[in-house]
Amino acid sequence: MTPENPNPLPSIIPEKDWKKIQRMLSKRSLWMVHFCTGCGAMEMPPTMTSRYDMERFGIIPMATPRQADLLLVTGYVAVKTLKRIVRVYEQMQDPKYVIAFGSCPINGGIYWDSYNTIKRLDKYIPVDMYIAGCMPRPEAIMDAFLKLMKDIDEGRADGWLRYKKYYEKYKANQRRVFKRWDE
Amino acid sequence: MNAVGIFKELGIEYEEMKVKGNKDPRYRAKVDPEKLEDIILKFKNNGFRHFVALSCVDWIKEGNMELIYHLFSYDNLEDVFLSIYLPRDQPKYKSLRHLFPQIETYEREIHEMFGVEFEGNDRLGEFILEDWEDMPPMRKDFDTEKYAKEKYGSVPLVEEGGEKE
Amino acid sequence: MTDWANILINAGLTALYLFLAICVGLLFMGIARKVTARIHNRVGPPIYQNFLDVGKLLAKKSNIKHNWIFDFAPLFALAGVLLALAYLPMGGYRLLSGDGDLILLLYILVIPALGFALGAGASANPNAGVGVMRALTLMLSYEMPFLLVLLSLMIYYNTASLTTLLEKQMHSVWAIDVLPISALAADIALQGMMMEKPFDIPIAPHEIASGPLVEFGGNYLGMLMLYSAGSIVVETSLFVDLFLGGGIVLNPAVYGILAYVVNYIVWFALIFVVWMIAIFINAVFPRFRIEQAFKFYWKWPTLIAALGLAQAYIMSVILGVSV
Amino acid sequence: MEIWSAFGIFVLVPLIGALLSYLARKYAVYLGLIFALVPAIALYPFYGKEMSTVVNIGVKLNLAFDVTTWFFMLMLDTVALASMLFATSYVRKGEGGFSTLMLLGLAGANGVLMARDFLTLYIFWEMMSWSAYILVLRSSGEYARRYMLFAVLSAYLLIMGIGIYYYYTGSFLYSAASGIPLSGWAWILLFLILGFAVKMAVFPLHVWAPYAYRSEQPFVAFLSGGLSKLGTFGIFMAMYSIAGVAILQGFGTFRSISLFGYPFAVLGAFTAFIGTILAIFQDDLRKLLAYSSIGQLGYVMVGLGLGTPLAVGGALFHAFNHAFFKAILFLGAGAVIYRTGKYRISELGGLGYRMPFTFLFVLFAIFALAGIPITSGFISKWMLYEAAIEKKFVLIAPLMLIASVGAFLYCFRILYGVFLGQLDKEHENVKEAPAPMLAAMALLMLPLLIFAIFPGWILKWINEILTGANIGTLKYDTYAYYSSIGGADMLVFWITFMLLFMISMYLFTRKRKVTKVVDQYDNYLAGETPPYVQLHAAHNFYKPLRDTWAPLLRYSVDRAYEKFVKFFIEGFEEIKKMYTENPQDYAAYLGIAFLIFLLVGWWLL
Repeated sequence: MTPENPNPLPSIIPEKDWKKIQRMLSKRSLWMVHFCTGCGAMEMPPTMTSRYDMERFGIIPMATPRQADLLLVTGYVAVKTLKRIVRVYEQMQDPKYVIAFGSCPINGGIYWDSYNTIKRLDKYIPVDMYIAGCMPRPEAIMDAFLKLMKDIDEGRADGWLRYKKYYEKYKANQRRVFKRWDE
Repeated sequence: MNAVGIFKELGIEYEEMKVKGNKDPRYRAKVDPEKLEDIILKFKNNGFRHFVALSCVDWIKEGNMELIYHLFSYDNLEDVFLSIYLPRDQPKYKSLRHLFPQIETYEREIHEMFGVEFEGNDRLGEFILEDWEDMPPMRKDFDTEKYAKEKYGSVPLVEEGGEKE
Repeated sequence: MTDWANILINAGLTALYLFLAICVGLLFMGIARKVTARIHNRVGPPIYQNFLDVGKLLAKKSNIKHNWIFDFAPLFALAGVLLALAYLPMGGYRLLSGDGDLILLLYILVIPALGFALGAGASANPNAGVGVMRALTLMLSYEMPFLLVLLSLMIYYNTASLTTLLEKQMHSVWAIDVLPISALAADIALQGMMMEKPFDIPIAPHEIASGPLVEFGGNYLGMLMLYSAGSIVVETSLFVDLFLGGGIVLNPAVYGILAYVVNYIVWFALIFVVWMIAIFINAVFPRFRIEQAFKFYWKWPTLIAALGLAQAYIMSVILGVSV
Repeated sequence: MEIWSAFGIFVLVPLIGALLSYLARKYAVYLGLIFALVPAIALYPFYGKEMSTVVNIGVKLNLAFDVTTWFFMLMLDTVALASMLFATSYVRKGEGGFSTLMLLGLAGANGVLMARDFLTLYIFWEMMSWSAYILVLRSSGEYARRYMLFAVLSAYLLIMGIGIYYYYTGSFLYSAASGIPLSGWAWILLFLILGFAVKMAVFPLHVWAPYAYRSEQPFVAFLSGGLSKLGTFGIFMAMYSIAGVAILQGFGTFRSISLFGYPFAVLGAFTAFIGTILAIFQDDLRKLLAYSSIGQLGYVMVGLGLGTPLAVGGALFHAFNHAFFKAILFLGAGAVIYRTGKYRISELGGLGYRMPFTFLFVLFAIFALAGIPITSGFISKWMLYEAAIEKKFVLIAPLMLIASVGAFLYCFRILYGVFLGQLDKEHENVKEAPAPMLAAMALLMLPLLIFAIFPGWILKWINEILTGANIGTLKYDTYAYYSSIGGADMLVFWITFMLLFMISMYLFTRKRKVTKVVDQYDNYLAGETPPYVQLHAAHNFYKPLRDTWAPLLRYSVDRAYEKFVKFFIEGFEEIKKMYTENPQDYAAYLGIAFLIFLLVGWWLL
């Protein structure tokens, strides 16, 4: 594993604190890119605008995965969409986190018997946070953001680490469902 | 010229469908596949300029596929459903996209979902589903639940609990 | 000996002023987000949010790079903007502006833009190419009124050096009282120069996925955020130095260190006001299309700037007013 | 004796070289290189020597050598050397004609610079024009015809000027210019300046440039880099050493600027503006560089027109810079065409990754053209702006400033369209340009860098030229340069720039180990993964700008000339109808003609 981002001032900041600072920084400024797959995208405008305003926690929508470190998968995931979601996920830079909205990514939801939607997002890309509900309301989404920030702080949100560690397994699962572009 | 007149002129027995809450007249007629093209042309020249949809019904028990051509006329607000029946095992019919351009898209979808062949339409093939090898999924003999359980259920979970930082 | 000591003190002060300028720039970005939020009737992030954002970007664990030309963007952008800051008197202290004049500063402002455009072009993303094309077209449009404004100032004050311009404004009245029309045109041009809505056409997130910034992430984006912070201070401070006397209230020769501190606070207040004007416009305007922006800038602001130039020309050449 | 060696080296050696390379066809290109090397190197010991002589070869040629000649020869011979070095790998081996004609052109150019009487000037001017015409003819007859049309026009204008000069002074010597009335001077200067302005492609007479600049690139680098400077030299000599500042001021002054020079300054400003705007919309790389060359020479025309020491100094310095950075650009374009065979910007793309050195040289030349302070291109533009603002010219200064902003647009179009963006599959295995080409471009890059760090050196030479023509002096020292309203110190600039560059370098390279390099197809395209799609956004690059300029772009001087020519052709067709081959008509014409003469004769008496 290549050493992540070395400590800039080893003499001043002890190694352990540097990791804590990195986690605090990435917690306080989560930049998100959201993949409007299903019916969840409609829940984002209320969370951004004046009633709930997620920007108070430093969460703002960004245009490209290169600039973002939080991917929101909002709704059922068709096989065709999963190929693009994996591509966008791999274009993001570590540390990156994934939140899946609604019951469809958890267990397929109302499309449990459909032939072209996947039933559990976790098998294909590491998901740090699921929000149950057949489209959660903005309150649930805000609660999820706060929980994710606590997870990041305590180091539990390590989806990106798992993706690097089990990369071959994840790719094998993906190859069973769609043809990867780099094959 | 309204739909009933055209039907009488062509000598096709038709049936008027009463639909609650819809006062516009709607007619349904079973038509001989060979003569379908001229009939549609006749309707098209007499005010039925709007081709609403081409849909397909899979009658698995009778063993045939029904293609329904749905036309609508703005002049006297009438709907006409012309349907033909094709054998279910190799359903094949000629493409009518030269009458209405949008027929091509419906034909591509029906080809992918029901497996109906349309000669003259060169853009059949992969349309909505990507890398799909199995049989056309909308046919009644395709069991989606078994397919879903078998394809997505069998994917193993990646081991939980990667080591913490 | 004093010559070397003098140079060292100056270098130290310049470094301090540059560091302060970048911090002020980040603070201003935070304030802008807070003010825009309050206009949108929501709470908005804390003022120091941009410091956290830059920290997060520089602390990211992995980085994406395309090719060696891609590295030009952060290097030239940050070096160029710091150079522009060095040649700009801030809070009355002249930094290096004694050794260079307004035209040198105009061309130094181009170094970061061109370096950033090269890096964006090297990212081989069509969005970036279209974004840079829009940025250069926008530059051609707002430079027309801005150059006329600079000309009117140079003609009226008969100097191209910023230090003499500040001294003349210190002894007599601010330039905005003498050439108000040019000041108005300059403020409109400033809106385009700072790429605030309605002129944030090149970095439009919805249309071209934030234009030239599309492939920059992590360390690159952190450096470019420092560049945009610096460029905010450069543009606002340029307006303040040209038209509002550079914030000089106490004559440094008379009061010494106290004058520099007081002038810095006044200068800070003035650039804050200029920044707030831009942000209020930014919070409520939609985004123009690039043709509209070009037509707009070459019509009304150019007319206003031409009026200002005519006024300066008449006063300085025909009426012979010498300052 | 000294002058003989000067005349020998700079005129006879290239002539002999031309003859030899014509005979030894196989080694022509290498011979051309050696014979171009001799004048370029022999130039340096000649600095500071003032000498003149009369060479009698049937007709008496007055020749002289002074700082002005030396300064312009420095430009011309170095660019010629670079072109010949470039041509060794660009031109096919058996091509005898190329180096012969280039050496002929070089000899003619050096002769023009050393001439001190109009007859010699005209002889060498024709030699240079003809060799350039045949060189353009090598690539296409149509371009050559247009170039010839304007070369002949410039020759006739020169003859008109020389004729009136001879009428008043009775001799061709420059120094014999005394006792000419002001009106005489007006006509002489007008014809001479217009004659030389054709060579500099000033606005109404620029039409030949976009065509002639599409011939072979090494020659075009010499034509636009070197030969167009002869126009500058001619105008400078006509206005400031033959006529002299006193006569120019005699035409009346407007804020201490001679009323004769001011309209040419305005014309130059318009040329700069129009040349830049046209250059922005060109898709053909060579036409774009041609219009940009017209624009940059517009700046030089402004400087010469204004006449203050800062303006003329700026013009000479800008001509010097233009000779070098334009030659690099044309050689760079030649290298790209040599490797890919394509010259349309929208067809190229991503070559910067395959040809890194060519990209770096062209990038440095673009910095010089745009006037970025890292190169000496900035100083010459700075001098021209300060000259215009010092004298409070509110028409010339905005046109020049907005033209320089326009220059950034087409500069980036070249860089992005050709060198950045997505690399086409076709050009994946394009190799770097061969060594002689790179050496040629490196040679031309040196002066732009050296004089950016030590501007004092070149300002000393320019100051000598200005004092020679008693125009005035420049305020400068080795690192800095001043005008009455401002100044800049390059030493401080360079130290600060280096320090700040190191700071951002440190801040940036901290994460060298965790950076992953991705190829050009791993791009964010909304998650889409096109297998192979050419997504190079350089096609029709400034479309929104072109749409807003469309109403103005309809008018073009090119089409105006074509309409003018068509008007004459149709007119002569009508007249031709007169000959109707039957005798009665001819008899009738005779009768009418006789009648007309009778009437006119009666009316006159």
